Parts: sequence; C-alpha cells; structure tokens
Amino acid sequence: MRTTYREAVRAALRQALAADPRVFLMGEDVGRYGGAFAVSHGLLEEFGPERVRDTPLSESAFVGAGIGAALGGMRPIVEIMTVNFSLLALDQIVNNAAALRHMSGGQLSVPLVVRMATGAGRQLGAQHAHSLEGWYAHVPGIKVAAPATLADARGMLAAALRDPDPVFLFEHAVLYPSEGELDEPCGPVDLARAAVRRPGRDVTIVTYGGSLPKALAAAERLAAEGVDAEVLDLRVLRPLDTTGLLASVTRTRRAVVVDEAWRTGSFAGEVSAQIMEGAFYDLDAPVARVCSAEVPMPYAKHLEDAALPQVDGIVAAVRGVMPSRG
Amino acid sequence: MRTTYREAVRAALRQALAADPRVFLMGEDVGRYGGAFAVSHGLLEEFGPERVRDTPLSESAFVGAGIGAALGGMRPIVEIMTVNFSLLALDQIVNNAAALRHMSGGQLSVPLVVRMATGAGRQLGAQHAHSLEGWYAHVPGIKVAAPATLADARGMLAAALRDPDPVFLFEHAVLYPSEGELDEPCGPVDLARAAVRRPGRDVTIVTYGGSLPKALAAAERLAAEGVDAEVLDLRVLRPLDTTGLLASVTRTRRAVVVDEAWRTGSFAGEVSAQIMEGAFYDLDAPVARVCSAEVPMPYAKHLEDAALPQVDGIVAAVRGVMPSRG
Amino acid sequence: MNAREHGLQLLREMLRIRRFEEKAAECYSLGKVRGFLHLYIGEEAVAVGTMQALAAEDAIVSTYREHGHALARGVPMNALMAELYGKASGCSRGHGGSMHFFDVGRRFYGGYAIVGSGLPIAVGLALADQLQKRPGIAACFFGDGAVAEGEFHESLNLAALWNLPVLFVCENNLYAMGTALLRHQANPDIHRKAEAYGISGLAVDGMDVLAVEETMREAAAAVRRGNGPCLVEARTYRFRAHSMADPELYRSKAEVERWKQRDPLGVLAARLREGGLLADADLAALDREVAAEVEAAVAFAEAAPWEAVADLTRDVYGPGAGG
Amino acid sequence: MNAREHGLQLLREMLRIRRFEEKAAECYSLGKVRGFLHLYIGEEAVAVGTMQALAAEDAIVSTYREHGHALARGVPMNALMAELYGKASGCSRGHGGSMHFFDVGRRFYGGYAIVGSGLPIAVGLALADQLQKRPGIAACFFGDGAVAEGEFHESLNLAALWNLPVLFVCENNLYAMGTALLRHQANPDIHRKAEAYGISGLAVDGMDVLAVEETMREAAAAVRRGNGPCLVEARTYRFRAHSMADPELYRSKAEVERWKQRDPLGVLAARLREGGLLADADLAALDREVAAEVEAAVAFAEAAPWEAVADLTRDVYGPGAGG
Ligand SMILES: Cc1ncc(C[n+]2csc(CCOP(=O)(O)OP(=O)(O)O)c2C)c(N)n1
Ligand SMILES: Cc1ncc(C[n+]2csc(CCOP(=O)(O)OP(=O)(O)O)c2C)c(N)n1
Ligand SMILES: [Mg+2]
Ligand SMILES: [Mg+2]
Repeated sequence: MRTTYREAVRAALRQALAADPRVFLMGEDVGRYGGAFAVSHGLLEEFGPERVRDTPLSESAFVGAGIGAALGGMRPIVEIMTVNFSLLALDQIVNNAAALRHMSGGQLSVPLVVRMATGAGRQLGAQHAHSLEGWYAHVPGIKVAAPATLADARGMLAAALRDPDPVFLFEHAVLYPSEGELDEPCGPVDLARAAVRRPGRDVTIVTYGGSLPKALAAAERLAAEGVDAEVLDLRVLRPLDTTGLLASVTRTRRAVVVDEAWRTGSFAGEVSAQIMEGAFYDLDAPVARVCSAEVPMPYAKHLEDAALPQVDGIVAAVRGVMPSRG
Repeated sequence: MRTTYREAVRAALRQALAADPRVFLMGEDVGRYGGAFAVSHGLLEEFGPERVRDTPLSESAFVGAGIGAALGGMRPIVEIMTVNFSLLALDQIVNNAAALRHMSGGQLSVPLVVRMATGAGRQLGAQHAHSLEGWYAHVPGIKVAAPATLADARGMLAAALRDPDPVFLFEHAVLYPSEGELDEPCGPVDLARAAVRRPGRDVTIVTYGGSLPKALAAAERLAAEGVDAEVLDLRVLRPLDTTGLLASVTRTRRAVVVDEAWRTGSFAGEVSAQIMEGAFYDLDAPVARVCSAEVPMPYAKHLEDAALPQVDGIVAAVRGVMPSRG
Repeated sequence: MNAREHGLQLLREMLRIRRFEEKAAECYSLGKVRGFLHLYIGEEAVAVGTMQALAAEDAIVSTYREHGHALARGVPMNALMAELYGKASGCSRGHGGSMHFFDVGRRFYGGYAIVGSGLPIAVGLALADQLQKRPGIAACFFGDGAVAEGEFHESLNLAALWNLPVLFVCENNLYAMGTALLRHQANPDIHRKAEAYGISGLAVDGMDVLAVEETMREAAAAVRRGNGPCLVEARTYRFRAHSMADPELYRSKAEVERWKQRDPLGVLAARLREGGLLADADLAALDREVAAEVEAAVAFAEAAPWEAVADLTRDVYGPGAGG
Repeated sequence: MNAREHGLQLLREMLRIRRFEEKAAECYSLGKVRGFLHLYIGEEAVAVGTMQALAAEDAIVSTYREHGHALARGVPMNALMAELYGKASGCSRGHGGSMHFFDVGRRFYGGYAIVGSGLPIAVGLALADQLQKRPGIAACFFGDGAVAEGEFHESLNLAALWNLPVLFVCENNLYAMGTALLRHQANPDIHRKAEAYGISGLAVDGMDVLAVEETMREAAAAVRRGNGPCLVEARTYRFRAHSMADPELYRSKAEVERWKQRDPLGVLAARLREGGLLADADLAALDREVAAEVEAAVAFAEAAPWEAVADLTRDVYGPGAGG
C-alpha cells in the first residue's frame, strides 16, 4: 500500500492504542491540534481524551509522569514535540528512566516509549535544529532507535512497546512526508540489528535516520563513477549492532560515517572508534566522517545547507577514502 | 607554597573577585554554607552577599540569569554544585549560552564562567556520579576545560574570565583534597593546548581531569615493566588540541584513551576518531579505550570500583597495544 | 505630545506591525520567507502599549512571536524584513530568522524559541542593572503556555527573592499552540500567580492599547522604584494561526470572529473618533505612510546581500577568543 | 486499637527511626556505611504521622532523606541496614545506598537524590491508578528547597489539571542544605502556593505526630474522594547536619537547641503521660525492643553477602529485553 512515513507512524500508534488498553499517548498538542507534525491526527477522536492526552508545556513533568505511569503498570507513549525541547526533560531521562531498574536492584521496570522529532533542514534556526541522538545513545538503561524507513517508522513502535525498558524513537522531521510502499500486515521489527540498505563491495557508508536518503543518493552517484558503495543503516544506536557494523566494514575495508550531529563528540565518532577497535587491521584507509559544521544552525537556507551533510560532501568523502586512480 | 586543589580554586576565585568588580559568584550554598565542597569557604565574609550569592534550587533559572547578567555587562561565575544537576540547566546552556552570539549575527557576547564538580568515586550512587564533559564538548559556542592539576585549578579560572565566550570548568570532586606545590604569582594559563604530564616514547596515554592521577600511576607501573608511557592531559576538551594530540601519538605510534564516562558515546571515542583521521598511517596498533562500565553507578564500593577506570585496567590496556614480547 | 498626536502615534505603531506581518505572510507564501513564521496580528496593543512605558535604558526579552515587540521598540523595519529574507543586512545577519530578532543597540535582547527560556535571561539582565546601579528595568514577554514551564516559576521566585527590576508581561492569548488555557492551566487566573512569589500581579485588557499603556506605566514605575518585579497579564487573542503550518482545528471560526470585533486597531480608532481626534483623512494618510515603509522594507530586503558561505562559522566564538 | 495502643505504636515507629539513624551514623564513622548519609532525626513525626493515613494500595515517593519514610512504611529494618552497608541483601541490592531505598512490594517507589525529581514520578503513579480505576493515591515527600525547582510547579499544575490523586507532602525544615527558607523562597508560606494551582493547601505542626496524623487523614481522604491533589506543608526541623559532611556554619547551636525542646518523641511522650497512657516501664520496654531490632539489623547487615562483581551490569536492562 502507498503511504508516508507520517502515516506509518500514525498507523503504528493507532494499532498500539487499539491492541493494549495500557497504552496511551501524551504530549504537547497530540490531541486537539492533531500533533505538531500531524502524526497523531484523528487519534483523539478515535480513542478519546483519556488515552490521547494533551499536556501543558511541562516537558520535565510529563516525561517524569510517563516514567511514573510506566512504573504503575501502564505502557505510556510520550511524545516530546522535538528533540530540542527534550533538554528540559533530560534529568528525568538520565537520572530516573535510565537508572531506576538497576538502582532499585532490579525491582523496578520502566516500559516507557518516548517519541520525538529530530534534526534540521527546515530553516528553523539554532534552537530548533538539534540532532542529539548521540547523547541519548551514551546512556545505559535506555534504548535508542532512529527509524529511517517506512517499515521501521511503523514497526519500531510496536517493538518498543514490547520492550521492558525505556525506548527512545527519533523521527527525523524531514522524513514525515516521504512516500513509499508498505505492505500489510504490520508487526514489530527487531530493535537489534543494523540493516544493509544497499549492498556494495568497495566502501561502507554508515548512517542512520534522516541522513539515509542522502547516503543512498550518494551511493547512486558513486555507482555512476564505478564505486560500489554499501549503505548501512544503523537503525538502533543503543545497543549498537557492532557485529553488523564490523561485518560490513571488514568486507569493504573502507568506511565513511554520515551523521547530522556536530562533528566533535558526534555518534559518528563512536562508530569510527568501534571500527578502530574491531577492524583496524582490515582497513585500507582511515574511516572518514561527514557531519554538521560546528555552528549553531543558521536560518538562511544557503547557510543551513552549507552546515549540514549533503550528497556532494558524502560523495567527496567516499572518493577521499578510495584508492586514487590514474 | 604547599596547597590543595580546593584551595587553588578558592585562591583563583578570591583573586578574580578582588580584581574585577564585574565578577560575582552565584550558586547553591556558595555563601553561608561555604560551598558544598568548601571551595568558596570564607568568600561571603570577604566579599559580601551581593558578590557571593546563594541561590534557590533553581538550576535553569540561575544559569539563565548568569547568561543574562553576562549579556548585561557582568562577569558571572556560576557554580552548579555538581554536573548531575546541570542536566536541569542544559536548555539554557545549549540553546542560549552557546547560541546567542552566532544567532544574533555576532551582536551578543556571553562572557560567562560555569564551574561544576564532576565524576564518581565517592559511593554516591547512580544520580550523583556522572561524567558529562563529553556532552558539553559536543556543543559549538562554548568552551570546555577540565583542570587536573593545581596550576590549572588556579589558572584556568582567570583564563576563563578573560574569554569572551561561555567557559565550562569541570572540577573532579576526587581532586579537591589533592595536595601539591604551587608557586606565586598566579596568572591565567592557556585554554588551548594539551599538556604532556609525563614524557614517554612507547605509547601515549591520553586522558583529562580526574583520570590523570590514575594514568600517571599506570605509567609508573609500566615503567617498571620497561614500557615508557607518555601521559597527555587534554586539559581543554573544546576546542580540542588536535595538533598536540597527533604530535604525541605520531611519535609513540600507540595510544590508550582513559575517560571516566560510559564507553559508548564517550569523549574517548572522539579522541580515537580524531587519531584515526589524523594519524592512521602512523599507528602500530588500534587505539584502545579505558572507560566506565555501561551501568548506572552502583553505591557499593566494590561495584563502583569495578565500574570505574582503574590503574590495573589502564596498565592492561597499554600492554594490549604493545607488541607482544616473546 | 498631545492626546491626538499620542493616539495617532499608537495607531501608527500598531498599523506598522499589522502591515509588516501581512506582508511577511505574503512573502512566506511566495517562498521568500521560510522556516517558522508566528504572526502577532491581533495582539499589537500589548507590544505597543507596553513600549510606551519603557525607556532607552530598559532591556527587552521576547519570544519567537516577537515581530511586534521589535517594531514597537524601534528596530528598523528594513532590518527585520531582511532578517525574514535571511539576508546579511538582517538584524541578525540572517542567522536568526523570524524567531530570533536581535538589536543590542536598542537593548532588544531577542526572540527566544524555547518556550519559557527568555525569563531567566531577563532576570539576569535585571540583576546586571541592579548590581551596576543602573536605572534600567528588564521587560520580559511570554505567552500563557510558558506559564506552565518550570522556568516561569523559578524565574519569578528568583526575581522576587532578589527584588530585581523585571516587568513580566504575560501575553495571554488563550492558547498554547492548539491547547486552550483551561487545558494547560489548573488555575487560569495567571496574574494571581504573583501571590505565590509575594509580588504584585495585574491584569489588563490586551485589546485596548490605552489600557495597556496605563497599566504598564503603573507597573513599570513600581518596578523602577525598586518594589521588585511585577507580573502583568495582558488578555489578548491571536487572530491568525499559531504558525503558517497550523490547520486551526482547535478553535471555531466564530470564536475568532468574535474577537476580531475587538481588533485593537479598531478599538483605538473608534476611541479617537469619539473624542474627535481622528479623521478619515488621518487614517488614509497613516495607511499610505505605513504602506510605503513596508514596500521600502521589501525592496531593501530583496536588494540586500547574502552572508558569504565562507563566513559560516564566523561569530561562533568571539574575537580574540582566548586559547 | 485504643488510644494507648495507638499512641505507643506511633512512639515505637518514631523511636525505630531515631535509633536506626543513630546507629547508621555510628556505622558511618566506622566506615561501614559510606557515600552520603542524610539523617531524618527531628522530623520523625512527619513520616510516621503521614503513614497512618496511607493504605497498602497507596504509592510512596520520597527523597534522599528517606530512611524514616521507608521504616514507617514497613520496609524491614534488616534490608535497610544491609543497603547502607552496600550488601546484596539490601533493599536495593546495595546498588542504591542511603539515598535510594526501594521496596516495590510495599509500593515504596524510592528515594530520589535529584531535588524535585520525585514529584513527576508521583504524578505518573497517580495517573496510572486513575487510568486503571484503582483506589490508590500517591504520597510524595519533598523538602522546602524542592519548592523552588521548576518541577514542583510543573507537577502541581499537571496533577491539579488532571485531578490526580496525589498527596504532596512538603517537609519544611526551614533549610535547603545551608540556605534558610527566607533566602530561597520569595513567599515562604509554602502551603499557600496551592492556590496558584487551584487546589487545597494545609499547614501542620510537623513536630506533633498526632496533629500530622489528623491533617494527613483529612487530606488523604479528600484526595481519595477524587477532589484532586492536595499540598500539605509540615513544619519541622532537622536536628542533625544536612549530611555527614556539613559543618553547619549557617545556623546557631541555640536555634537547634530551641527546636530540640519540641522533639517529636518528647512531645508525644509528654502528651501520652498527661493522658495517663504512658508509664516509664512502657518507655523502657520500647527502648529495649527497638534496640534489639537495631542490633539485629546490624548483625544481619554484617553477615549479608556482597553482590558478585560478575553481576555488575545485570539489571541494567530487563529480562528478555527485546533486540
Ligand atoms: C519548551 C518548548 N516546548 C514546546 C515548544 C513548541 N511550541 C512552540 S510555541 C508553543 C506554544 C506556546 O504558547 P504560548 O506560550 O501561549 O505562546 P503563544 O504562541 O500563544 O504566543 C509550543 C508548544 C517550544 N518551542 N518550546
Ligand atoms: C537538583 C539538585 N540540586 C542540588 C542538589 C544538592 N542538594 C542535595 S539536598 C539539597 C537541599 C535540599 O533541601 P530540601 O529540599 O529542603 O530538603 P532537606 O534536605 O531539607 O530535607 C541540595 C541543594 C540536588 N541533590 N539536586
Ligand atoms: Mg498563548
Ligand atoms: Mg529543607
């Protein structure tokens, strides 16, 4: 069936609400407004205000309330409108959601799902353009996934709701309108393995989330140049599928990591370090990174484009790690 | 003169307050209590409540007020009692302190200094044991430094106050009582270069902050085994002294990075990635990392010790990157 | 300035905001302005009335819905339109866009796009004035939705505790995006929350610019006298959608129409007419004058240069940044 | 249970807390207990009085100063002492220590060491009860210092807005670490802040366990009836330092002595004596009984096993954690 990333997430939400009375959705404007990105449009009418709850602007309180509700036996889906606002809830996430199980000696369980839009590319300026998935991936006790395809946009939510621990789903805002084919029925997908989105022999382009389409476009361009690039979608940043990552890189012996976060301290750095640790002797060239420029995201289109990873930059980086010919 | 890390920071604070009427100190219990770590003990009596200000428990508001006061022409020194509580102020730090200059087209300047205690090792449990320096180092627009010696504990504050941008100083709580010699007079130190704390030929142990003493102890142990380890103290995590880092590693051709943060997404990963990018062809072995176990820090001593980087683990990691001898 | 001049002045300021934003919306549909665009139309009386009570030495902190505050403060329309265009001649060199107008020379400390995050900044600006024994006060605009954020609470307590000169102006337009006041505030009587901090709270009809001016003069005077911060709730309404993306499913056309009966420009014009202070000719003249200013601003923005991509990371750190 | 039995019961509970903590402090100086240790001594009446109003189905959320709440809730003293020792038989397997006691079986959802961060958790627990139509309410303890945090404001608004069954118990001991109430609250009348959220607020003498019990029964009953959350301010005092590291430079010995005149154990004992409900023999018997329990707890903790280092990362993720 022809659908969009937005509709895929909505379908997953509808299915989850229909399937389990313990599931409810809460966040800013998820109800009457229909969701800042229209993801939850129609769900209030279908499931009512008890299960599709508009919250005040109180990120710390409603994320914390989601944690408490999970402790109390519910299966909350908390929507933080965008990752930018999640900074206000980080204490609840790092010190409570992630820590409660271990800190309580295994007594507590926090089956919470938190969804949020992430990323830049819409000319929203410095305060609305963050990509902090890498920060979240640093925290033990939570899981972090970034659906980059329609199937994952639909299937990761169900998988996250089955998980006994807090799962954070990062939906890149630029992906919501993207269209594609998706076939019924929709069940959960795994929250464990990276996926090869395009097989290739010469080099591995490692990426996730909103950068996947750019990586695939770059691979097409490179194919025309006779460079056969494999595109690996990490899918889950925590726990990272190191095995899948190393399997691809040891095969291609070259890698370029694409990540929309600022370069220094990006998750791309972690990926590079893990390749260093696990495949050093199999590398024919140093792993390269294509990340965002180290600047608060500017509003002007030409500046934002220049600050973000682009297909040209990925192509150039791949050329940089290939053996120089002729 | 014989002194402690704690007294060195206090001396720097006293000197700053005495030298510039625009400087003031604010934070929880910096005044009447004398500072949670007794760092500001006596300053209230010496400089009065206008310049040594106890704040309510309102991390977001008083960090934001520090930003506003800096915009208004002051030179605030904001103390966040520990990095753990700084999560509550991250929005102000990331979206305002770091972004205002660029976002305003260069009109605004935020000459703010934020000090905070960091790190684990005192059996305080999961909510009081974070090492988030790496997160801060990810953010363009701010500077991040970690004084590991008495001279830096004293000299970095003056340097930070001279800086036109927000500077974050991370003082590892375990270092406060550490003693040493420090000679007058005390001026600012640079906030630019990494420092070789122990020269060596065979391998570079890269570290910062509270892990420096462990790295030096490991180097001594290794010397006894005939391994001459260089110990590089990064000092400043942002902007990172990549030149100094690569100079050392290209010389020794081997590196082990020690970082108290959780391994995945640690700043140690960034260091490893930069070595990959800048010294790949000079490496005789993959760069190794010694970080904290991926667990919310447990209270029990034996568990916390097992979770944190220790001298034994550093020594073992260095042996792991050395050529195996007959 | 006599009553007529003053009245015309207020009308002109509100009209400048109205026409500027109508043009901005037009440019948005043409794709010349991008990103988020939050229109202030309907709320002009709050910005214009409040600015009457502020002096050059006062500092202003606003939100992402700050076109009106910037214009009323006197930031040149050319620089604002150029900012919407993303040009280097914009008030933020095109780095900020609609949500991030700045003009340090006029102590306009900017638009903040994280709801509630401007309040601590205003508290700090006021602290700087107090510590340097300067006469200025800090005026901080925010919406009813921001009242639910922890920073509202922390900032009012801190400002009150330290007796800081902050004029907290809550623009209560009854909605936080699509969430009605009664669905985000357990006690919707916002100005009464001042009591929790032991400060004075006032409410005013935000559609009546003269009422706003009077109340703000009173409040600002008290703050200036050193009575500590004051919280003023201006009851107003947003005539347009929350942003250009908002389908407005959460309110009825009828409700919007009812409020439009109290259009702040209409309310003032009627008042002036009653007093015989406004003639049709005056209105026509104002319209022409403002239309010309807006056209000039568009021409300026169109002709303005782009920031060079080579300068992308300039201004991330300051000149001579140590290290 | 008659008045005498009830009175002795309350006295016993307070004495258990007092003696448990005196022993904990002793063990701390011996280095057997480490990390932070925040004593509740002087505030016992609040925990014991409040627990009288709570049922098994109710949830409890506390702070890092939670020994008293855990004991009064019925968490076995052995498990608590073992936790202070960091042993695997501790109520949190030695992972938590003094600041992080948990007992999910008794719905004791733990000690939270980030000030204010327990409030949203309590709101969520109450939401879960409301959505599942369960009878329970959530009791949330926090200090006067926590009132300044944004989470206090956000949590009370959310709980009030959604009419959630939360009993917010502010233990106002006049200090946030070394910062006196008047230096951290612009309006120190904490229970009056309830008005900002349209809920009821009560204040009670936190040194009088019978008064606390009465007020909490009233408040809890209202919350149970579905009247929404309630904020109760218990006025109490911390006899000991904030933590074992605190030099107590911020208050006078005289002030502490004055408050000790109102020692909650003494206040209740005197009241019972007046009523002829307490004889010296009763006190002696209680003392012996509690001393024995404490000694047994220490013996248990001493003998308890350590968590195996091999299990360090067990319980970071749940069993069968997907993926
Ligand atoms: C912390 C935070 N959460 C959510 C948002 C998304 N958002 C932008 S404006 C808005 C509504 C704000 O309402 P209000 O404060 O009343 O201001 P108004 O738009 O009505 O002027 C929301 C939810 C944000 N920008 N910041
Ligand atoms: C968010 C946060 N900031 C600072 C601290 C350090 N701290 C621990 S307890 C405390 C004082 C809390 O006072 P109060 O809430 O009155 O509780 P009390 O200790 O008096 O019981 C402070 C500042 C913390 N734990 N969390
Ligand atoms: Mg509003
Ligand atoms: Mg207290």
